[in-house]
Amino acid sequence: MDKILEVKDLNISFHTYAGEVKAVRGVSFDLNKGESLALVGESGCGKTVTAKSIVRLLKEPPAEIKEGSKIIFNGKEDVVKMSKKRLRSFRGEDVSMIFQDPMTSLNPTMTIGQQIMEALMIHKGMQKNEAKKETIKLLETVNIPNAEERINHYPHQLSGGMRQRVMIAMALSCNPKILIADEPTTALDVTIQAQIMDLLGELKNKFNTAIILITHDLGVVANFADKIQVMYAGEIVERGNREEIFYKSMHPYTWALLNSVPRLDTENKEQLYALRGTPPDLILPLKGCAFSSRCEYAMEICLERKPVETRLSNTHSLSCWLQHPDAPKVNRAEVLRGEMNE
Amino acid sequence: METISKEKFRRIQIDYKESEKIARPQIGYWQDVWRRLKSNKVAILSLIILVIIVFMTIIGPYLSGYDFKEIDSAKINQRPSKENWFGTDELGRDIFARVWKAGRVSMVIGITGALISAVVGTMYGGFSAYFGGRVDTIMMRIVEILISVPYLLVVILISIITDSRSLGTMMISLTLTGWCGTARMVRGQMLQLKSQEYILAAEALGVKPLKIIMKHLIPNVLNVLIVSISFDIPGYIFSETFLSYIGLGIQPPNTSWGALASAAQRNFIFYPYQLFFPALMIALTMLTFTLLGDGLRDALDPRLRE
Amino acid sequence: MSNENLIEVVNLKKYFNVGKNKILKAVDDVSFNIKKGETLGLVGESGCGKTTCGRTILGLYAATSGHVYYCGKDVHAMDFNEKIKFKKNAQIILQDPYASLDPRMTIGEIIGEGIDVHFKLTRIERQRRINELLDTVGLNQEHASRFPHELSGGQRQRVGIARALAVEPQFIVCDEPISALDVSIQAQIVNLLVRLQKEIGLTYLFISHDLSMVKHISDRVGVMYLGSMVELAPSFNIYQKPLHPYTKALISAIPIPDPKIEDERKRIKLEGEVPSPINPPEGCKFFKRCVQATDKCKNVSPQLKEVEKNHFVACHQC
Amino acid sequence: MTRYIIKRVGYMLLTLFIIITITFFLMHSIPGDPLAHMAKNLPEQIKENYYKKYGLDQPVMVQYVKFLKNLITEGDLGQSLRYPGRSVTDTILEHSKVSGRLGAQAIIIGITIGIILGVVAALFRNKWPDYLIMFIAILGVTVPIFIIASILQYSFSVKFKILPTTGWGKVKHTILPTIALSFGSIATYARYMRSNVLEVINQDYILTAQAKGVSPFNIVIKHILRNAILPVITIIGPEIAGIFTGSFVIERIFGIPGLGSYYITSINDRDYTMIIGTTVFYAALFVVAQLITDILYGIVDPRIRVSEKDE
Repeated sequence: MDKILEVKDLNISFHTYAGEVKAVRGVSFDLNKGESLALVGESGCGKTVTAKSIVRLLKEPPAEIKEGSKIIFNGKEDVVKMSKKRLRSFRGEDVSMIFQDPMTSLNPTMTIGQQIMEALMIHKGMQKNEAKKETIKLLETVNIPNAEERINHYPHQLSGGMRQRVMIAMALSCNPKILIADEPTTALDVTIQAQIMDLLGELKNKFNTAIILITHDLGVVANFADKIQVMYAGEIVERGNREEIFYKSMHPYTWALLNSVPRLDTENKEQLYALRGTPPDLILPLKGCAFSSRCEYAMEICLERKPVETRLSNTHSLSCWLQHPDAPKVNRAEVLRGEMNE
Repeated sequence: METISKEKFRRIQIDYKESEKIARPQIGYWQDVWRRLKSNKVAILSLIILVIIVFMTIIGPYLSGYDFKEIDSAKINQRPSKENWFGTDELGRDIFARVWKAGRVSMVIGITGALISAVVGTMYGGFSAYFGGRVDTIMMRIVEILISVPYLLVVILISIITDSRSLGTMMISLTLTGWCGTARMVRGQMLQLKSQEYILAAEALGVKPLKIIMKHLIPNVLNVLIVSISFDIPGYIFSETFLSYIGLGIQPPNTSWGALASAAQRNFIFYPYQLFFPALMIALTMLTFTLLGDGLRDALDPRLRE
Repeated sequence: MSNENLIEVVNLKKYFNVGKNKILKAVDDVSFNIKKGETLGLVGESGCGKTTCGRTILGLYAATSGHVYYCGKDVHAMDFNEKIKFKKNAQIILQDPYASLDPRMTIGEIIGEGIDVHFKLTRIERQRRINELLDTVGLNQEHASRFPHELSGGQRQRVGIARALAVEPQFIVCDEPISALDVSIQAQIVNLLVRLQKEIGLTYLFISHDLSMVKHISDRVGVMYLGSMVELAPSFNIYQKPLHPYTKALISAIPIPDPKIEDERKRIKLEGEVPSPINPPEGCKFFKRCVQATDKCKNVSPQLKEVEKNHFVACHQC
Repeated sequence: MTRYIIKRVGYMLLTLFIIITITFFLMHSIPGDPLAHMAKNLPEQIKENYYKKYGLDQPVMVQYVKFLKNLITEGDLGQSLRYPGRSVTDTILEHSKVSGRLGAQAIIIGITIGIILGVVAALFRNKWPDYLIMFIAILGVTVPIFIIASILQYSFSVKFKILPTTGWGKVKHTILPTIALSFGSIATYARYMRSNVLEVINQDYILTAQAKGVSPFNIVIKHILRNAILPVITIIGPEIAGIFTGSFVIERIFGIPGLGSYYITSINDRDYTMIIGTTVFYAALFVVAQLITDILYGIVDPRIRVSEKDE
């Protein structure tokens, strides 16, 4: 498969009054054409910052993409070094992004038609009439009824789910190669969330767009992502394909994420596997493993040295000292309930 | 992989509470505000200049050795010199003494005016928001009508009626409708606060209404109030200047910056220095208050907290 | 759990006037009870009235009609002293951990506020109590002097819990206490709530839009739609054999963190979105989105009926 | 929308009525003889005639009803006390033409230049154009208008003799007064616009537009400007009040025969009928201006316009 995006050693800092916050620390990953990748982690783990940096939407300053970071698009261009002009055609045409809150991400004084047409006219050089036709077609693609009427509506006249559909239509208007979706369903109700996720899956296949989905909820990506990367404190702690993360994950943090969602088929009120404590403040220098302060299996080494990445398969790797041959063995099945019946 | 001693792979007990510790230094609300205000050099410079001006209006009139109303026909309209630092006016009075004496009046007008507006406006707006419903509608309709008349027109009208010659009547005409803006703003802020979840939580705890007002509402209105006071002070000084210029201001022998400036304006083409000093003082005071207000607004804005 | 009812809600209605001839029926004739030591879950999508219901039960909103009885006493007919006493016994934990703590007060002051209202403690006793509460919710003494904005979302929510616990209540309305939190932190909060229930014998009304969490923590679950209770059943039943088409759709929409199950799962697709609760139509409120709807559903509003022991549903088809 | 306008017009009429009433009774509550300054040395008989002529011999209530009736039916505001025989309404109309032109020029210049400067300042935030514009703006807000006028007059008329000091009639006469009068407005709009733009820049939809690949120029024109200018309409009303009061000062300094300078003269003359008439006129103008800006805002902002239509 062709790599559409290669992120290499991405380091991003924010400069605040209290000092430098190292929000993303040495993140590397690849994305293939038409593939879906999920970035999963708690708020503040750097997943949104990583995503925004791919489209260069971070405000610089206070953000700073550190020297040596590379974001290679389509095997040749480095986004970090892109000219402003190229960046403009890059955004929207090659990569587009949708955000968490569809209310605030749409311009309140432009009709939704105008907003979608704008992208078409910029990147595809369409005339107004042509763009309008295309817009109606797009709105129909994202299952908005009465599209011809809807294009004259303003965002405040639509419901939350509809607005997110408009955002998706807008993002896909120029057939981008990558779509970045930053918690697209967090602000929506469960039934609407299911609708939107189904729609994204459908469109991914239809347009063959690679999708980077950012979420804090592993449940959302169970039938969606080809690859999953778990982030903690600005680093990727474990990565693998869907099966590997859900059935073979070895990082205690991934376990915690998997177990913290109650399953409908389990006993009532049984203790949920919950992470205790709070993630570290990234303003501090981190010694050892960032997760060690909350890890049930922490060892002396974890406090002293950063774990090295261990590869378990071509696609599955993680950074954890438990993988060291000298480390005590932890039985995954015992940790994870629901594994017993496998 | 280099060898690591097996010892290092012993399981250890983690105190989870360690991770709950807050890494950043402890900082109180007002400390934080002060820190941000301090980092705003313009605001701090303004504050320093203001302190100097206020100090000078207190001791200034006694420094030159002339009384502010002492007429000396032997030296009228003199340029600034060693004897008369800011020169003299058409009656030979020492402008230095007059500027600071006038400043005292202007400052008193500005500060009292702003304080009256703040108190009356907060009470009115607070009551309106607290009672809500019909009371609120009626109270706000009254304010809307008061606000829908140009402010200075009201001031002029009241000044004519009260025949304002003294500081007291002048304060009345200036503040009669001046508090309306504050009332509106306080009400808006209060209504916003009232719907906050922490007010709901306090109600659920059984905290008494008076205590909710004192402990939750007032402290949270305070920041917008401070900003409004800092913009009201120059506003009142400005209005007084205007009144003096159209002949409705402070009457001789008492004087204010506005009165000084309007008197000097008539002779401006011949004796520009007579206008220069009062004008400079008015501009400097207004400027520093406004800049300080800008700085305070930024420093107090919760959205700007990192 | 005993058989004694701690809370009884009888035909509760809460309407809001939102303009000329526009009435928002947030809670429209809801009845249920909560037993001592029980957790009753209340689920539904935004705008279904679950939050309003919880707040009306606590007397924070005046009821339009109907009654709420706490230990047999009508909450909306209490005199001042009874109300204060009731407020000591019935508490609330709120949704937004950012808006529910006064930004101008320290954590210690926030927790101490309730103590000051209901107990007469010396300064040292009060401090000791605050530290004890902080410890209960897994925070340090050091946090007492901090301000809310210095804490993370999970930490703030635990402060909210400590504030409610401070008055030693028997009954707590948990008003979407986890929806604003990350998944991993949600488990932390839910575990804490379960532990507290076991230790102190608390009774909860747990409100959330997340059916899986509600099902996990509750003994019984009520499903609300547009101000009405459409199904009320023991939580195991709700999942195992949901009867109301809305409950079915809700359950099928919950993502399960297991690809094999997810891939095989068939979703009940719910068309459209929740209609506005302003001037809702006659008949079944779910009519427009329901696949099984008939003419009867359009015209006659279904009543909650017991189809099985303890399993109530409001649907003409069941 | 129509219902909204009707409602607003109703409120406006009520407000006007209250203003007229209060002004009237306040002016009539002034102790002393309104004709004192001119009737002092006149014989009793003539004095009484004067009183009769102005209706001052009747109870205040009767005078009020008569005043209202004349105002509503004929637009008549009575006669000047100082200059008997001169109609207040005619005087106002005659002088307001001059003031109107000056005010309109100042408002247009104030809004256009103010908005442009505000946008430029925001886009160059914390760079030298921002500092320069904000410095000028802050001077405009803080320096009293008569000082600005004096400085302009001194430099352009006295020192360089490019423009006339005083007078009225030609375009060159309006240049300095317009600049002086619009200075405060420019400053206010620039400051307001700057903070609006900065607020809009931080909105999520600007991020969306960036992610779409819209050029910075188009982001400013299509997304930022529109959203930032909308609230500016709401401060046009209060700004007009500033222009009124500014004109009182400016017209005197530049010797312009406008309503403002006439108003000040009436105040100094204590010409009560003239003061009542002019005050009512100014208040009406202001209230109407506010109404228009409110309606305008409703029309321009889709969030208000469309939701009203839906009902």
